[in-house]
Amino acid sequence: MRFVTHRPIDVLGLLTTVTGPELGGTVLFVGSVRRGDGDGPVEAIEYSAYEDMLEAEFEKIMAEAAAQWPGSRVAGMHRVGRVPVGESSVAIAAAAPHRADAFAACRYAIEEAKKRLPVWKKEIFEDGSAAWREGDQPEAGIKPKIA
Amino acid sequence: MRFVTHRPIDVLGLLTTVTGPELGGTVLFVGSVRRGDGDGPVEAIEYSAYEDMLEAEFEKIMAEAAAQWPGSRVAGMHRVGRVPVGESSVAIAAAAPHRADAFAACRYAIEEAKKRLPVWKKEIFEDGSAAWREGDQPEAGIKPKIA
Amino acid sequence: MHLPKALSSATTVTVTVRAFARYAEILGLEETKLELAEPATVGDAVKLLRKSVPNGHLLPERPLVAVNLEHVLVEAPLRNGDELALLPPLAGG
Amino acid sequence: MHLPKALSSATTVTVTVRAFARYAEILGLEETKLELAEPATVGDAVKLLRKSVPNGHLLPERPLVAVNLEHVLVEAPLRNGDELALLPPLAGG
Repeated sequence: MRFVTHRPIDVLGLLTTVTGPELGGTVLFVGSVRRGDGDGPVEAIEYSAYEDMLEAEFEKIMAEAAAQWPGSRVAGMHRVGRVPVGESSVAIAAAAPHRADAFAACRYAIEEAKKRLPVWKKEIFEDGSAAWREGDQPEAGIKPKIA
Repeated sequence: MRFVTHRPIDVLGLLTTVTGPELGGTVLFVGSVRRGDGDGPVEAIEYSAYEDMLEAEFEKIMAEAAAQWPGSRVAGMHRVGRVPVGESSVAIAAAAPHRADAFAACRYAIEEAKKRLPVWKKEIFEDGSAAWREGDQPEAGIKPKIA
Repeated sequence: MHLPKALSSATTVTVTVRAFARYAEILGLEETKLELAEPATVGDAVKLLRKSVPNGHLLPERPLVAVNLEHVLVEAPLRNGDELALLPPLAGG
Repeated sequence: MHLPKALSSATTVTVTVRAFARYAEILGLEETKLELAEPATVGDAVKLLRKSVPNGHLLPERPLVAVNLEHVLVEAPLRNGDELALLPPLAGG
Protein backbone atom coordinates (compact mmCIF):
# COMPACT_ATOMS: atom_id res chain seq x y z
CA MET A 1 0.00 0.00 0.00
CA ARG A 2 1.30 3.46 -0.81
CA PHE A 3 1.69 5.81 2.13
CA VAL A 4 0.98 8.96 0.14
CA THR A 5 -2.53 9.65 -1.01
CA HIS A 6 -4.07 12.61 -2.79
CA ARG A 7 -7.55 11.70 -1.62
CA PRO A 8 -9.37 11.50 1.72
CA ILE A 9 -7.87 8.81 3.95
CA ASP A 10 -9.82 5.56 4.17
CA VAL A 11 -9.45 4.85 7.87
CA LEU A 12 -11.35 1.56 7.85
CA GLY A 13 -9.29 0.30 4.93
CA LEU A 14 -6.14 1.19 6.83
CA LEU A 15 -7.30 -0.69 9.93
CA THR A 16 -8.02 -3.72 7.77
CA THR A 17 -4.46 -3.84 6.49
CA VAL A 18 -3.03 -4.36 9.99
CA THR A 19 -5.57 -6.50 11.84
CA GLY A 20 -5.46 -10.27 11.94
CA PRO A 21 -6.80 -13.17 14.00
CA GLU A 22 -3.67 -13.27 16.19
CA LEU A 23 -3.53 -9.54 16.84
CA GLY A 24 -5.82 -8.67 19.73
CA GLY A 25 -5.08 -4.96 19.98
CA THR A 26 -5.19 -2.31 17.30
CA VAL A 27 -4.41 1.36 17.84
CA LEU A 28 -5.14 4.02 15.27
CA PHE A 29 -3.92 7.59 15.31
CA VAL A 30 -5.63 10.14 13.10
CA GLY A 31 -4.30 13.68 12.76
CA SER A 32 -6.75 16.25 11.47
CA VAL A 33 -6.58 19.86 10.37
CA ARG A 34 -7.68 22.17 13.20
CA ARG A 35 -9.39 25.49 12.72
CA GLY A 36 -7.18 26.99 15.41
CA ASP A 37 -3.89 25.67 14.06
CA GLY A 38 -2.64 29.02 12.77
CA ASP A 39 -2.52 32.68 13.67
CA GLY A 40 -6.05 33.12 12.35
CA PRO A 41 -8.95 30.80 11.59
CA VAL A 42 -7.68 28.15 9.20
CA GLU A 43 -9.85 26.99 6.33
CA ALA A 44 -7.53 24.31 5.00
CA ILE A 45 -3.94 23.19 4.92
CA GLU A 46 -2.16 22.61 1.66
CA TYR A 47 0.30 19.73 2.15
CA SER A 48 3.24 19.26 -0.16
CA ALA A 49 5.76 16.46 0.02
CA TYR A 50 8.89 14.92 -1.40
CA GLU A 51 6.83 11.90 -2.27
CA ASP A 52 9.49 9.33 -3.12
CA MET A 53 11.34 10.06 0.09
CA LEU A 54 8.10 10.06 2.05
CA GLU A 55 7.46 6.49 0.92
CA ALA A 56 11.03 5.40 1.63
CA GLU A 57 11.15 7.02 5.06
CA PHE A 58 7.81 5.61 6.15
CA GLU A 59 8.95 2.15 5.05
CA LYS A 60 11.91 2.57 7.38
CA ILE A 61 9.70 3.67 10.26
CA MET A 62 7.46 0.62 9.76
CA ALA A 63 10.51 -1.66 9.74
CA GLU A 64 11.87 -0.06 12.92
CA ALA A 65 8.51 -0.57 14.66
CA ALA A 66 8.31 -4.20 13.54
CA ALA A 67 11.80 -4.79 14.91
CA GLN A 68 11.09 -3.17 18.27
CA TRP A 69 7.68 -4.81 18.80
CA PRO A 70 7.93 -8.25 17.22
CA GLY A 71 4.64 -9.52 15.91
CA SER A 72 3.28 -6.01 15.42
CA ARG A 73 2.07 -4.63 12.11
CA VAL A 74 2.10 -0.94 11.25
CA ALA A 75 0.60 0.88 8.29
CA GLY A 76 -0.09 4.50 7.54
CA MET A 77 -1.29 7.07 5.07
CA HIS A 78 -0.44 10.73 4.58
CA ARG A 79 -2.64 12.92 2.48
CA VAL A 80 -1.08 15.62 0.31
CA GLY A 81 -2.79 18.51 -1.42
CA ARG A 82 -5.51 20.68 0.08
CA VAL A 83 -7.05 19.23 3.27
CA PRO A 84 -10.04 21.20 4.67
CA VAL A 85 -10.51 21.82 8.41
CA GLY A 86 -11.78 18.71 10.19
CA GLU A 87 -10.44 16.27 7.60
CA SER A 88 -7.56 13.92 8.26
CA SER A 89 -4.06 14.55 6.99
CA VAL A 90 -2.32 11.54 8.47
CA ALA A 91 -3.31 8.18 9.93
CA ILE A 92 -1.20 5.43 11.48
CA ALA A 93 -2.55 2.02 12.47
CA ALA A 94 -0.66 -0.52 14.58
CA ALA A 95 -1.81 -3.97 15.56
CA ALA A 96 -0.11 -6.35 17.99
CA PRO A 97 -0.96 -9.46 19.97
CA HIS A 98 -1.38 -7.27 23.08
CA ARG A 99 -2.51 -3.71 23.48
CA ALA A 100 0.57 -2.25 25.18
CA ASP A 101 2.64 -3.06 22.10
CA ALA A 102 -0.01 -1.70 19.75
CA PHE A 103 -0.04 1.62 21.64
CA ALA A 104 3.76 1.76 21.72
CA ALA A 105 4.21 0.94 18.02
CA CYS A 106 1.56 3.45 16.93
CA ARG A 107 3.02 6.17 19.12
CA TYR A 108 6.53 5.45 17.87
CA ALA A 109 5.44 5.61 14.24
CA ILE A 110 3.60 8.92 14.52
CA GLU A 111 6.37 10.58 16.56
CA GLU A 112 9.00 9.47 14.06
CA ALA A 113 6.74 10.47 11.16
CA LYS A 114 6.38 13.98 12.57
CA LYS A 115 10.15 14.26 12.94
CA ARG A 116 11.34 12.62 9.76
CA LEU A 117 8.79 12.74 6.94
CA PRO A 118 9.46 15.32 4.23
CA VAL A 119 6.08 17.04 4.31
CA TRP A 120 5.27 20.74 4.49
CA LYS A 121 2.14 22.68 5.25
CA LYS A 122 0.83 25.93 3.93
CA GLU A 123 -2.05 27.25 6.00
CA ILE A 124 -4.91 28.73 4.02
CA PHE A 125 -6.76 31.20 6.24
CA GLU A 126 -10.43 32.04 6.04
CA ASP A 127 -9.55 35.53 4.74
CA GLY A 128 -7.82 33.97 1.74
CA SER A 129 -4.24 34.63 2.86
CA ALA A 130 -1.71 31.84 3.28
CA ALA A 131 1.46 31.13 5.24
CA TRP A 132 3.98 28.32 5.50
CA ARG A 133 3.89 26.60 8.84
CA GLU A 134 7.16 24.92 9.63
CA GLY A 135 8.38 22.65 12.37
CA ASP A 136 11.18 23.63 14.68
CA GLN A 137 13.98 21.24 13.81
CA PRO A 138 17.40 22.70 14.47
CA GLU A 139 19.13 23.71 11.29
CA ALA A 140 21.87 21.26 12.13
CA GLY A 141 19.68 18.60 10.56
CA ILE A 142 18.30 15.20 11.33
CA LYS A 143 20.81 12.62 12.40
CA PRO A 144 20.48 9.73 9.95
CA LYS A 145 19.14 6.54 11.52
CA ILE A 146 21.22 3.43 11.06
CA ALA A 147 18.84 0.82 9.66
CA MET B 1 -24.61 7.01 22.86
CA ARG B 2 -24.94 3.72 24.69
CA PHE B 3 -21.69 1.94 25.48
CA VAL B 4 -23.14 -1.56 25.26
CA THR B 5 -24.02 -2.95 21.88
CA HIS B 6 -25.26 -6.35 20.81
CA ARG B 7 -24.10 -5.82 17.24
CA PRO B 8 -20.76 -5.35 15.45
CA ILE B 9 -19.03 -2.15 16.54
CA ASP B 10 -19.27 0.76 14.11
CA VAL B 11 -15.74 2.10 14.43
CA LEU B 12 -16.19 5.01 12.02
CA GLY B 13 -19.34 6.11 13.81
CA LEU B 14 -17.45 6.01 17.09
CA LEU B 15 -14.64 8.16 15.68
CA THR B 16 -17.22 10.66 14.46
CA THR B 17 -18.64 11.13 17.95
CA VAL B 18 -15.32 12.41 19.33
CA THR B 19 -13.72 14.39 16.51
CA GLY B 20 -14.22 18.12 16.01
CA PRO B 21 -12.58 21.06 14.23
CA GLU B 22 -10.56 22.01 17.34
CA LEU B 23 -9.35 18.48 18.09
CA GLY B 24 -6.28 17.74 16.02
CA GLY B 25 -5.49 14.27 17.34
CA THR B 26 -7.71 11.23 17.61
CA VAL B 27 -6.64 7.86 18.97
CA LEU B 28 -8.73 4.75 18.65
CA PHE B 29 -8.18 1.47 20.43
CA VAL B 30 -9.89 -1.64 19.12
CA GLY B 31 -9.75 -4.93 20.97
CA SER B 32 -10.50 -8.04 18.94
CA VAL B 33 -11.02 -11.70 19.67
CA ARG B 34 -7.82 -13.65 19.01
CA ARG B 35 -7.69 -17.22 17.84
CA GLY B 36 -4.90 -17.90 20.29
CA ASP B 37 -6.55 -16.33 23.33
CA GLY B 38 -7.37 -19.62 25.00
CA ASP B 39 -5.91 -23.01 25.75
CA GLY B 40 -7.00 -24.22 22.33
CA PRO B 41 -7.98 -22.53 19.09
CA VAL B 42 -10.81 -20.14 19.89
CA GLU B 43 -13.73 -19.80 17.51
CA ALA B 44 -15.57 -17.04 19.35
CA ILE B 45 -15.97 -15.41 22.72
CA GLU B 46 -19.36 -15.10 24.33
CA TYR B 47 -19.41 -11.82 26.31
CA SER B 48 -21.89 -11.30 29.11
CA ALA B 49 -22.25 -8.15 31.16
CA TYR B 50 -24.02 -6.40 33.99
CA GLU B 51 -25.28 -3.92 31.46
CA ASP B 52 -26.63 -1.13 33.68
CA MET B 53 -23.41 -1.06 35.67
CA LEU B 54 -21.34 -1.22 32.49
CA GLU B 55 -23.00 1.97 31.27
CA ALA B 56 -22.61 3.69 34.65
CA GLU B 57 -18.98 2.68 35.07
CA PHE B 58 -17.99 3.74 31.57
CA GLU B 59 -19.66 7.13 32.12
CA LYS B 60 -17.41 7.52 35.15
CA ILE B 61 -14.31 6.57 33.19
CA MET B 62 -15.19 9.12 30.49
CA ALA B 63 -15.68 11.82 33.14
CA GLU B 64 -12.35 10.97 34.77
CA ALA B 65 -10.58 11.23 31.40
CA ALA B 66 -12.25 14.56 30.59
CA ALA B 67 -11.14 15.91 33.98
CA GLN B 68 -7.54 14.74 33.57
CA TRP B 69 -7.14 15.90 29.96
CA PRO B 70 -9.25 19.05 29.62
CA GLY B 71 -10.61 19.57 26.14
CA SER B 72 -10.48 15.86 25.36
CA ARG B 73 -13.49 13.81 24.35
CA VAL B 74 -13.76 10.07 24.95
CA ALA B 75 -16.34 7.59 23.71
CA GLY B 76 -16.49 3.82 23.59
CA MET B 77 -18.47 0.75 22.79
CA HIS B 78 -18.41 -2.78 24.20
CA ARG B 79 -20.05 -5.58 22.34
CA VAL B 80 -21.82 -8.33 24.27
CA GLY B 81 -23.00 -11.68 23.00
CA ARG B 82 -21.07 -13.98 20.70
CA VAL B 83 -18.11 -12.30 18.99
CA PRO B 84 -16.29 -14.44 16.39
CA VAL B 85 -12.48 -14.52 16.07
CA GLY B 86 -11.17 -11.39 14.36
CA GLU B 87 -14.17 -9.24 15.24
CA SER B 88 -14.00 -6.39 17.73
CA SER B 89 -15.29 -6.66 21.26
CA VAL B 90 -14.38 -3.22 22.53
CA ALA B 91 -13.43 0.13 21.05
CA ILE B 92 -12.41 3.38 22.71
CA ALA B 93 -11.90 6.65 20.85
CA ALA B 94 -10.31 9.75 22.34
CA ALA B 95 -9.82 13.12 20.66
CA ALA B 96 -7.87 16.07 22.00
CA PRO B 97 -6.35 19.29 20.68
CA HIS B 98 -2.93 17.60 20.68
CA ARG B 99 -1.94 14.01 20.13
CA ALA B 100 -0.16 13.33 23.42
CA ASP B 101 -3.41 13.96 25.30
CA ALA B 102 -5.42 11.85 22.87
CA PHE B 103 -3.03 8.91 23.40
CA ALA B 104 -3.07 9.36 27.18
CA ALA B 105 -6.86 9.64 27.43
CA CYS B 106 -7.44 6.61 25.20
CA ARG B 107 -4.93 4.53 27.11
CA TYR B 108 -6.39 5.57 30.45
CA ALA B 109 -9.92 4.67 29.33
CA ILE B 110 -9.05 1.21 28.05
CA GLU B 111 -6.89 0.34 31.06
CA GLU B 112 -9.64 1.40 33.47
CA ALA B 113 -12.24 -0.36 31.35
CA LYS B 114 -10.28 -3.61 31.57
CA LYS B 115 -10.03 -3.26 35.34
CA ARG B 116 -13.48 -2.00 36.22
CA LEU B 117 -16.13 -2.96 33.68
CA PRO B 118 -18.43 -5.82 34.70
CA VAL B 119 -17.94 -7.98 31.63
CA TRP B 120 -17.18 -11.68 31.42
CA LYS B 121 -15.98 -13.90 28.65
CA LYS B 122 -16.72 -17.49 27.84
CA GLU B 123 -14.36 -18.90 25.26
CA ILE B 124 -15.95 -21.09 22.64
CA PHE B 125 -13.30 -23.43 21.22
CA GLU B 126 -13.22 -24.84 17.73
CA ASP B 127 -13.96 -28.31 19.14
CA GLY B 128 -17.24 -27.02 20.57
CA SER B 129 -16.18 -26.93 24.22
CA ALA B 130 -16.32 -23.77 26.26
CA ALA B 131 -14.62 -22.25 29.31
CA TRP B 132 -14.91 -19.10 31.36
CA ARG B 133 -11.90 -16.87 31.04
CA GLU B 134 -11.50 -14.62 34.01
CA GLY B 135 -9.20 -11.78 34.91
CA ASP B 136 -6.88 -11.93 37.87
CA GLN B 137 -8.24 -9.34 40.27
CA PRO B 138 -7.51 -10.16 43.86
CA GLU B 139 -10.56 -11.38 45.67
CA ALA B 140 -10.24 -8.44 48.03
CA GLY B 141 -12.11 -6.45 45.40
CA ILE B 142 -11.79 -3.22 43.53
CA LYS B 143 -11.22 -0.15 45.63
CA PRO B 144 -14.10 2.19 44.80
CA LYS B 145 -13.00 5.36 42.98
CA ILE B 146 -14.09 8.61 44.58
CA ALA B 147 -15.75 10.61 41.79
CA MET C 1 -36.79 -17.58 44.23
CA HIS C 2 -36.92 -16.33 47.85
CA LEU C 3 -34.37 -17.46 50.39
CA PRO C 4 -35.26 -18.00 54.04
CA LYS C 5 -34.82 -15.12 56.45
CA ALA C 6 -31.44 -14.99 58.10
CA LEU C 7 -32.66 -14.12 61.52
CA SER C 8 -36.05 -13.43 63.01
CA SER C 9 -34.88 -9.96 63.92
CA ALA C 10 -37.27 -7.10 64.52
CA THR C 11 -35.62 -4.87 61.93
CA THR C 12 -34.41 -6.29 58.63
CA VAL C 13 -33.26 -5.04 55.25
CA THR C 14 -34.25 -6.70 52.01
CA VAL C 15 -31.84 -6.50 49.12
CA THR C 16 -31.85 -7.81 45.58
CA VAL C 17 -28.91 -10.07 44.84
CA ARG C 18 -27.72 -10.49 41.27
CA ALA C 19 -25.17 -13.05 40.18
CA PHE C 20 -23.29 -13.01 36.88
CA ALA C 21 -21.37 -15.33 34.61
CA ARG C 22 -19.70 -18.17 36.52
CA TYR C 23 -21.28 -17.15 39.83
CA ALA C 24 -24.75 -17.37 38.26
CA GLU C 25 -23.83 -20.89 37.12
CA ILE C 26 -22.52 -21.88 40.58
CA LEU C 27 -25.57 -20.59 42.43
CA GLY C 28 -28.05 -21.66 39.78
CA LEU C 29 -29.68 -18.22 39.93
CA GLU C 30 -29.31 -14.82 38.37
CA GLU C 31 -31.39 -12.83 40.79
CA THR C 32 -32.93 -13.33 44.22
CA LYS C 33 -34.10 -11.38 47.27
CA LEU C 34 -32.26 -11.65 50.56
CA GLU C 35 -33.42 -10.50 53.98
CA LEU C 36 -30.80 -9.59 56.56
CA ALA C 37 -30.80 -8.37 60.13
CA GLU C 38 -29.87 -4.72 60.50
CA PRO C 39 -27.19 -3.41 60.47
CA ALA C 40 -26.02 -5.52 57.49
CA THR C 41 -22.94 -5.40 55.32
CA VAL C 42 -22.14 -6.93 51.96
CA GLY C 43 -20.01 -9.43 53.86
CA ASP C 44 -23.05 -10.56 55.87
CA ALA C 45 -24.97 -11.17 52.66
CA VAL C 46 -22.12 -13.17 51.16
CA LYS C 47 -21.84 -15.25 54.35
CA LEU C 48 -25.55 -16.04 54.22
CA LEU C 49 -25.42 -16.99 50.54
CA ARG C 50 -22.41 -19.23 51.12
CA LYS C 51 -24.29 -21.01 53.91
CA SER C 52 -27.84 -21.21 52.58
CA VAL C 53 -27.68 -21.63 48.82
CA PRO C 54 -26.74 -24.98 47.26
CA ASN C 55 -23.08 -24.72 46.12
CA GLY C 56 -22.91 -21.34 47.87
CA HIS C 57 -19.66 -22.41 49.52
CA LEU C 58 -18.06 -22.27 46.08
CA LEU C 59 -18.31 -18.48 46.18
CA PRO C 60 -15.18 -16.81 47.50
CA GLU C 61 -15.43 -15.25 50.92
CA ARG C 62 -14.52 -11.88 49.47
CA PRO C 63 -15.86 -11.78 45.93
CA LEU C 64 -15.87 -8.64 43.82
CA VAL C 65 -19.11 -6.87 44.62
CA ALA C 66 -21.10 -3.85 43.56
CA VAL C 67 -23.97 -2.11 45.31
CA ASN C 68 -26.34 -0.03 43.21
CA LEU C 69 -23.96 -0.22 40.21
CA GLU C 70 -20.88 0.92 42.18
CA HIS C 71 -17.84 -1.15 43.03
CA VAL C 72 -17.65 -1.47 46.83
CA LEU C 73 -15.66 -3.47 49.36
CA VAL C 74 -17.34 -6.25 51.31
CA GLU C 75 -17.36 -4.02 54.38
CA ALA C 76 -19.89 -1.70 52.73
CA PRO C 77 -23.29 -1.42 54.47
CA LEU C 78 -26.49 -2.64 52.86
CA ARG C 79 -29.70 -0.65 53.02
CA ASN C 80 -33.23 -1.70 52.30
CA GLY C 81 -33.84 -1.95 48.56
CA ASP C 82 -30.16 -2.07 47.56
CA GLU C 83 -29.07 -4.10 44.55
CA LEU C 84 -26.07 -6.24 45.45
CA ALA C 85 -24.17 -7.76 42.54
CA LEU C 86 -21.70 -10.64 42.79
CA LEU C 87 -19.03 -10.18 40.13
CA PRO C 88 -16.62 -12.92 39.06
CA PRO C 89 -13.12 -11.60 38.28
CA LEU C 90 -13.61 -9.12 35.42
CA ALA C 91 -12.40 -9.88 31.95
CA GLY C 92 -13.65 -7.13 29.69
CA GLY C 93 -12.36 -6.18 26.27
CA MET D 1 17.88 25.41 -15.52
CA HIS D 2 21.61 24.71 -15.43
CA LEU D 3 23.83 26.61 -13.06
CA PRO D 4 27.42 27.55 -13.99
CA LYS D 5 30.20 25.21 -13.00
CA ALA D 6 31.68 25.83 -9.61
CA LEU D 7 35.26 25.38 -10.61
CA SER D 8 37.01 24.49 -13.83
CA SER D 9 38.36 21.39 -12.15
CA ALA D 10 39.46 18.38 -14.09
CA THR D 11 37.16 16.01 -12.15
CA THR D 12 33.65 17.05 -11.24
CA VAL D 13 30.45 15.49 -9.96
CA THR D 14 27.05 16.45 -11.24
CA VAL D 15 24.11 16.16 -8.88
CA THR D 16 20.42 16.88 -9.17
CA VAL D 17 19.24 19.44 -6.63
CA ARG D 18 15.60 19.46 -5.59
CA ALA D 19 14.03 22.18 -3.48
CA PHE D 20 10.71 21.92 -1.69
CA ALA D 21 8.02 24.14 -0.20
CA ARG D 22 9.42 27.48 1.02
CA TYR D 23 12.91 26.74 -0.32
CA ALA D 24 11.45 26.17 -3.78
CA GLU D 25 9.77 29.57 -3.49
CA ILE D 26 12.97 31.29 -2.31
CA LEU D 27 15.11 29.84 -5.06
CA GLY D 28 12.43 30.07 -7.73
CA LEU D 29 13.18 26.50 -8.77
CA GLU D 30 12.14 22.97 -7.89
CA GLU D 31 14.94 21.10 -9.61
CA THR D 32 18.31 21.90 -11.14
CA LYS D 33 21.65 20.31 -11.91
CA LEU D 34 24.78 21.36 -10.11
CA GLU D 35 28.38 20.59 -11.01
CA LEU D 36 30.94 20.50 -8.23
CA ALA D 37 34.68 19.87 -7.99
CA GLU D 38 35.57 16.54 -6.46
CA PRO D 39 35.61 15.69 -3.62
CA ALA D 40 32.32 17.43 -2.87
CA THR D 41 30.04 17.46 0.16
CA VAL D 42 26.46 18.55 0.67
CA GLY D 43 27.85 21.63 2.39
CA ASP D 44 29.80 22.56 -0.76
CA ALA D 45 26.62 22.35 -2.80
CA VAL D 46 24.72 24.51 -0.33
CA LYS D 47 27.53 27.06 -0.35
CA LEU D 48 27.45 27.24 -4.12
CA LEU D 49 23.66 27.62 -4.21
CA ARG D 50 23.77 30.37 -1.59
CA LYS D 51 26.34 32.24 -3.72
CA SER D 52 25.16 31.68 -7.24
CA VAL D 53 21.36 31.50 -7.22
CA PRO D 54 19.28 34.69 -6.85
CA ASN D 55 18.03 34.82 -3.23
CA GLY D 56 20.26 31.83 -2.49
CA HIS D 57 21.61 33.65 0.58
CA LEU D 58 18.15 33.23 2.14
CA LEU D 59 18.84 29.49 2.50
CA PRO D 60 20.27 28.57 5.88
CA GLU D 61 23.93 27.55 5.93
CA ARG D 62 22.95 24.17 7.35
CA PRO D 63 19.52 23.30 5.98
CA LEU D 64 17.92 19.92 6.43
CA VAL D 65 19.11 17.81 3.54
CA ALA D 66 18.62 14.39 2.04
CA VAL D 67 20.73 12.52 -0.47
CA ASN D 68 19.07 9.79 -2.51
CA LEU D 69 15.99 9.86 -0.24
CA GLU D 70 17.97 9.55 3.00
CA HIS D 71 18.37 12.18 5.68
CA VAL D 72 22.06 13.12 5.89
CA LEU D 73 24.16 15.78 7.58
CA VAL D 74 25.74 18.55 5.50
CA GLU D 75 29.12 16.86 5.90
CA ALA D 76 27.93 13.94 3.74
CA PRO D 77 29.86 13.40 0.46
CA LEU D 78 28.19 13.84 -2.92
CA ARG D 79 28.78 11.42 -5.76
CA ASN D 80 28.06 11.77 -9.44
CA GLY D 81 24.33 11.34 -10.13
CA ASP D 82 23.19 11.88 -6.54
CA GLU D 83 19.87 13.54 -5.84
CA LEU D 84 20.31 16.24 -3.20
CA ALA D 85 17.13 17.57 -1.61
CA LEU D 86 16.84 20.79 0.35
CA LEU D 87 14.17 20.35 3.01
CA PRO D 88 12.60 23.22 4.94
CA PRO D 89 11.88 22.37 8.60
CA LEU D 90 9.47 19.42 8.47
CA ALA D 91 5.86 19.82 9.48
CA GLY D 92 4.09 16.60 8.66
CA GLY D 93 0.82 15.36 10.04
